[in-house]
Amino acid sequence: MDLSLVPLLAVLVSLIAVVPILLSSTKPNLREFWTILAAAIKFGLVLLLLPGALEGESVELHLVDLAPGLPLALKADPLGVFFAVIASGLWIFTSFYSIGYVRGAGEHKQTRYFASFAVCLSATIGIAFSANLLTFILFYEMLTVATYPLVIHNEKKEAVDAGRKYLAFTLTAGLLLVAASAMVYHYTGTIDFTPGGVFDGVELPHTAMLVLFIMFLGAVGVKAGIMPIHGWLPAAMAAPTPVSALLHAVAVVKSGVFAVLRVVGYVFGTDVMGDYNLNDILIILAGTTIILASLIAFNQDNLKRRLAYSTVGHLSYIVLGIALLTPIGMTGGIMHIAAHATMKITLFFCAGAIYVNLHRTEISNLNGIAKVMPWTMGSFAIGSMGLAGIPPINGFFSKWNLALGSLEGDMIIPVIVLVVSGLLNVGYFFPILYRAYFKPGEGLKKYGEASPLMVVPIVITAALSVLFGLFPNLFFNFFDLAVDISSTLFNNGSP
Amino acid sequence: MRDQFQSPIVLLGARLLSPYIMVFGWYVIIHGHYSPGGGFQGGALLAASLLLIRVAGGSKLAELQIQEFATTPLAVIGVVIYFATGLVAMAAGGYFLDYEALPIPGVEPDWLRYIGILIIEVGIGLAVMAILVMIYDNMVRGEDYA
Amino acid sequence: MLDFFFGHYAYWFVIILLCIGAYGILFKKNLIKKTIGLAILQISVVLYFVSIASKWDATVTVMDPDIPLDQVANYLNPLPHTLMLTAIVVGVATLGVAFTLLIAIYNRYETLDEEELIDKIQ
Amino acid sequence: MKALKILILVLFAGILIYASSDLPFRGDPDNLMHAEESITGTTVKGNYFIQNAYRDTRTPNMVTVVLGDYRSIDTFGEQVVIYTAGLITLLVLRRSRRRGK
Amino acid sequence: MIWELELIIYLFLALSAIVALEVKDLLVAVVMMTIFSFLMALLFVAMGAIDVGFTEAVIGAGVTGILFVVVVFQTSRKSND
Amino acid sequence: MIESHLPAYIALTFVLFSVLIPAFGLWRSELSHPIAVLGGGIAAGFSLFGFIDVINDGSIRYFFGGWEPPVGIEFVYDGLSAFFVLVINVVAFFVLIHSHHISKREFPGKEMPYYSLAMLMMLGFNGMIMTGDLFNLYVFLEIASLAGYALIAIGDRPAPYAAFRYLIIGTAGGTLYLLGVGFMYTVTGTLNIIDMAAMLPMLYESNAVFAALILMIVGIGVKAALFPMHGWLPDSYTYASSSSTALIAPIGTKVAAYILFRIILWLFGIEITDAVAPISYFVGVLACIGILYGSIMAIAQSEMKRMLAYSSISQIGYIIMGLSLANPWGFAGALLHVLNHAIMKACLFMISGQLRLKEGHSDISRFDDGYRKKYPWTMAYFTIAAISMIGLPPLAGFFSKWYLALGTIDNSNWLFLAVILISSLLNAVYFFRVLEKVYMMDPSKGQKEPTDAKRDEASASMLWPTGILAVSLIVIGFANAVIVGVLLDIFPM
Repeated sequence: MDLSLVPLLAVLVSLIAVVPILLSSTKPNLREFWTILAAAIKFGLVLLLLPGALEGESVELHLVDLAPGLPLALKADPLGVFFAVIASGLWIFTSFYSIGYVRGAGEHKQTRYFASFAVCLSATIGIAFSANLLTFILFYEMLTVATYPLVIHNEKKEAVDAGRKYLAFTLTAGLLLVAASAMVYHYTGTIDFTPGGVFDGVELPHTAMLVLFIMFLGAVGVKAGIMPIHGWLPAAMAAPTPVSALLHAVAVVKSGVFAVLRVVGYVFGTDVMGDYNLNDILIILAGTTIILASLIAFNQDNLKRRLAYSTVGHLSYIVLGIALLTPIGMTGGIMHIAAHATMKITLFFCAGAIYVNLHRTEISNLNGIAKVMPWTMGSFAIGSMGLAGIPPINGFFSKWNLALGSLEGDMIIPVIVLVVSGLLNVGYFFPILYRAYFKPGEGLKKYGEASPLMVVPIVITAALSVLFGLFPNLFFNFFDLAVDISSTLFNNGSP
Repeated sequence: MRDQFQSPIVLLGARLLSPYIMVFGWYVIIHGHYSPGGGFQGGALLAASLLLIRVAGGSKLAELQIQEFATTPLAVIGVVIYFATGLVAMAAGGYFLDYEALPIPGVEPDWLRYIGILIIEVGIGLAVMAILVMIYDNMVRGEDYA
Repeated sequence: MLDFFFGHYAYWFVIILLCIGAYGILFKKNLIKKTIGLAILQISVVLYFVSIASKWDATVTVMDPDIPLDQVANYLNPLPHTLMLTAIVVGVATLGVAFTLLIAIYNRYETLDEEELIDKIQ
Repeated sequence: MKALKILILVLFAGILIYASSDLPFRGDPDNLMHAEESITGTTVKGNYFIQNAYRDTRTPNMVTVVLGDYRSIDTFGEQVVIYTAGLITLLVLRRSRRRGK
Repeated sequence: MIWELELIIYLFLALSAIVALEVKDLLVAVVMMTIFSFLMALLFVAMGAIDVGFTEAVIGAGVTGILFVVVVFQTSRKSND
Repeated sequence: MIESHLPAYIALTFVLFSVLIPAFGLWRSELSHPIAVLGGGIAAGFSLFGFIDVINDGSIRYFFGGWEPPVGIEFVYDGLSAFFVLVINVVAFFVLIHSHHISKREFPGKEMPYYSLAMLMMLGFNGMIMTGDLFNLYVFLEIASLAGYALIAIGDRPAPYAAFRYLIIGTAGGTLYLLGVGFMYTVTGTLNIIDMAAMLPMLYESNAVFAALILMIVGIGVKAALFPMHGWLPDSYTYASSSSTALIAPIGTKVAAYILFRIILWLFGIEITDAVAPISYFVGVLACIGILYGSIMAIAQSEMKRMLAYSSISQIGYIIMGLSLANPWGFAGALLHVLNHAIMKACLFMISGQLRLKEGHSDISRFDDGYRKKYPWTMAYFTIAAISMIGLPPLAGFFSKWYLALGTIDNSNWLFLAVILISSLLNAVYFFRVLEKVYMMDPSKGQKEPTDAKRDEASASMLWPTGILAVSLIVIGFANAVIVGVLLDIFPM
């Protein structure tokens, strides 16, 4: 079976779905049918690529030349497939959940919402399958633009400000990416993603390499939420909750860390990173971010903002794992992409369900809600315990690998950071659970559980978190895939 | 122009002078091959002879001479004479304005060029005359901006 | 030194006239004065071209049967003269347009003073 | 603003004086534009016009020949410029026929 | 070329240009401008450019002069500088 | 046979139609517009044909009057001029189609001189691009400029004053250019560009040549609105009639930039340009200042046309920056930006004209989300053009910036690179501001519900040209590798 067109189709399917979504703007049921159909098809297409990826094969597709010698090229390599499976899989749940959410909350401009959502997913899959930096930039900017209407969705002043902030950060990042890519092209003559890096045989002065790396860091770090350029992320909490779930669990921030992985592993290469000591910067930034974000999360009373800062911290786990430059650490980082995605999406779904059901957003108002929303809060408990790193949930598994990886690299400080931040995670999640389960609630009589369209996705994602924690190779051989990917990055391209 | 200029003596002088200037203008155009002058100077003289009457006698008298609506077609005709000369040369197989290619039988190439220059000088003269009068007319009448 | 003077004094006068024209454009507030400055600037450039066309002891550009054509030093250079005929016409056309605009401006704002105009527009 | 204008004027005068110091002597028949041959060996326009104008067109006035023949497209452009000026007065000043209604 | 003659014309040229720019009555300025053009035409002829001189006399001193006068009468005659 | 006459055909088409329009227009004024569109279409067809011909068979030199240069005047129709001719004629064709309703509304009864002058302006621009003679260039420059002044003088109440300022500055610039040509002629004895370029390596040490270069750059820089000489542009573009602005803005400054290309890269060559002083770097710095200045001023404007006018100052800076880099990538980027910017600006100014026609104003502070409902297609096209202006892939605007960035890196010119990046951000600020107004409710006005506006789209003759230009931006974005491949062949070194 010829799979060469599959990556393209996987990218295009949701983009094409925009047309019927826009056309059926007056018929909500039909519109959402299109969304779910596109999500299902996309997931199926991505799964087609999975067997090949497990074998370590890549599917390449060259489309038109974007510039002389620089094609618009897609390449479904194992890492891309790994990311695409997560993104497209979780999109299905998000779609169902979105339907329940926007109808429950009575949101306006639902057509724009679903259309932007579809474009976002196309861009995300495009990012996953980009074969070179120029293609990557294309989808990266597309993601920026497509997310903007989602951030400003409710069009209140706060949301508009958040949208502007988001644009300011991400557009600057995009420009830095353009400049940095141009420099890489100038120095090496190629901007294809190559395992082991493109700087093979290119000698650059240390400062030049440092400047280049900092430019890349600024470019991809924004979406990855590395401090001090994380500012847009908590602000973007003004968006509807499914959007937050998508932004903070799947599409945008994961594209950011995915980009970090691409830059470190496929542009600079682990050897160059180590030779020029560039990973130290990354480790320091990531460690600081983890601790600081957890501390800030303590002070947030708004549930979504607390989750946002938790996201900032956990993204840096992944960055830390990448920066350790050890196979096991890298594996842990890659695994944490999946782990964090399932856990954090659960938590955001819960926050949205609470909002739609009870119209409560502050943590201090959540007393006793576990009695009215047992399924939701049960899932919330699983997700938060997972993020704190309690076995057997999948968060523990990736953290364990991260710790092993830092020990493998003879580094002790990352381990301390991990332990401290685990405790901090416990510190800011357990008060929520305590309030929900043990404090008496007020005025909750008339409420019940949220609509099944929302609860079912929540429970499934929570269950996935547990299942992946128990059996890392359960459905898609995720663990093996992560191990394969990280091994290709350390042996100069050959697995 | 304003009415205070309409003095009979000036008008008389202008009417006396105008035909001679006009004749001189045509002479300058035609004789441009042998002496200083040519289409532009001649056209300006022709225009001067017309403007003289207009300045001295006002618009009423001017209408007896060349009426306003006639200036635009005259200008167009002037441009077309020049343009058509070039086009005819082009149609006959030469370059644009290549007078040697003009399809006039029995004339040597150098004399063809002589004739070509003469034709275009007449075109220029006509256009310049018409346009200078046109500019004057439009300027005197002013703008009717609401 | 004297040679240098005879070779260059024409240029210096052209420069003086050019600067007078530029002065009119830059410093005069009245739009008609600006137009006069523009006219001076244009005619000065014409003067420059005409003065470079000259040769010592040469005759005008109409063929004289007594003066052989192959000794080009005997005739002035006709090319700058031709160019300047065109340039003068272009200058006149420009002035005509400027006058047209001046009348239109005066019709609308009843003034041709630049500062008053800017006040009235805002 | 005024200082800026004075600066512009001074700069303008300066660049012109700078240029004029190195211009060829006026009226010198050895100038490149009057010389027998240009430094790359191509025809010098002025000389060609003087020598060939009468032979090519039987017209003694060289300026007329250059204007009407050698550089006829220039003259055509010149005529178009004047034509443009005429149309401009028509456009800007002419009373529009429909406005009265 | 007679350089003494040229020099005198140059001086008058500069003089008339300055007067045309500095005088407050615009009609006078226009007349000075016409004189400027006429002197310029004279200078052209003195330099041997008879065609250019002829044109300048007809256009600069003639047609432009008329148009200038028309403009001054259509607008205002006074100038503040 | 027809190929060898192509340059003349392109220019003469405009002459023909500029006399045909009065000939028919005096009879029936409403015929002017279709005749003008016909003329524009024929010329665009010729230039497309010619461009393909030049790419395949090499450049064409056309000798007017049959006199070979340096005696006569020639039109040089090589890759660069064919490219520019194609860009301006095609864009002008669409703008001419678009201006039908605007001309009926904004200057009724004056269509005949208007369209005739539009033809003459195009003649001037085409002549400037194709001519191989420096003085002939001046003549065409004046034709184009005069027609341009007149087109600008039609419009709002202060339009004649804006046009008069443009006339004074522009004619002074033209005169400086002519003086520069005079110096060049004095030193070299020729006016033909190719002839002169062959002589300059032996003569460039003369002060006069250096001064001539400065005078020519300043004189043409006025027309190109290079930074300190941009003063005329914002007022002119704002007050002029919408159709005039749409016609002049995408074309006028580009042609002037083309002349700078010709002078600096072809006539002098980059070595001689920089022999006495680093002129090209200096021009590049001016362009950079212009980029930042134009972008910042555009942010401060609330009138859409004025905002676009300042944006033009900024965008012309990109083109001239690419010129000053004088390497293949910068050159390709600059030329690609000529194409992109011509299309984008034409599209945006046409949209502002549509809004003026429908709403009576184009004041951004009065835009609201009803516009999206009233003019869905117009606003969609506006979005495409705006995003392209910002430079987001895969739209065309991104790629010109990409090549310019490559060019700056090739020269290790980090200052210019930073300017490109910063100005892109500033572009984003002023375009997203408009998009926000149009696509969202306004929280600052306390608006809670979307306005219930009825659909009231502009007529097809306005919508189609805008749409085609907007879609072509996407096409150029994907096809830019082909275009750049052609452009890199044109580079003279």
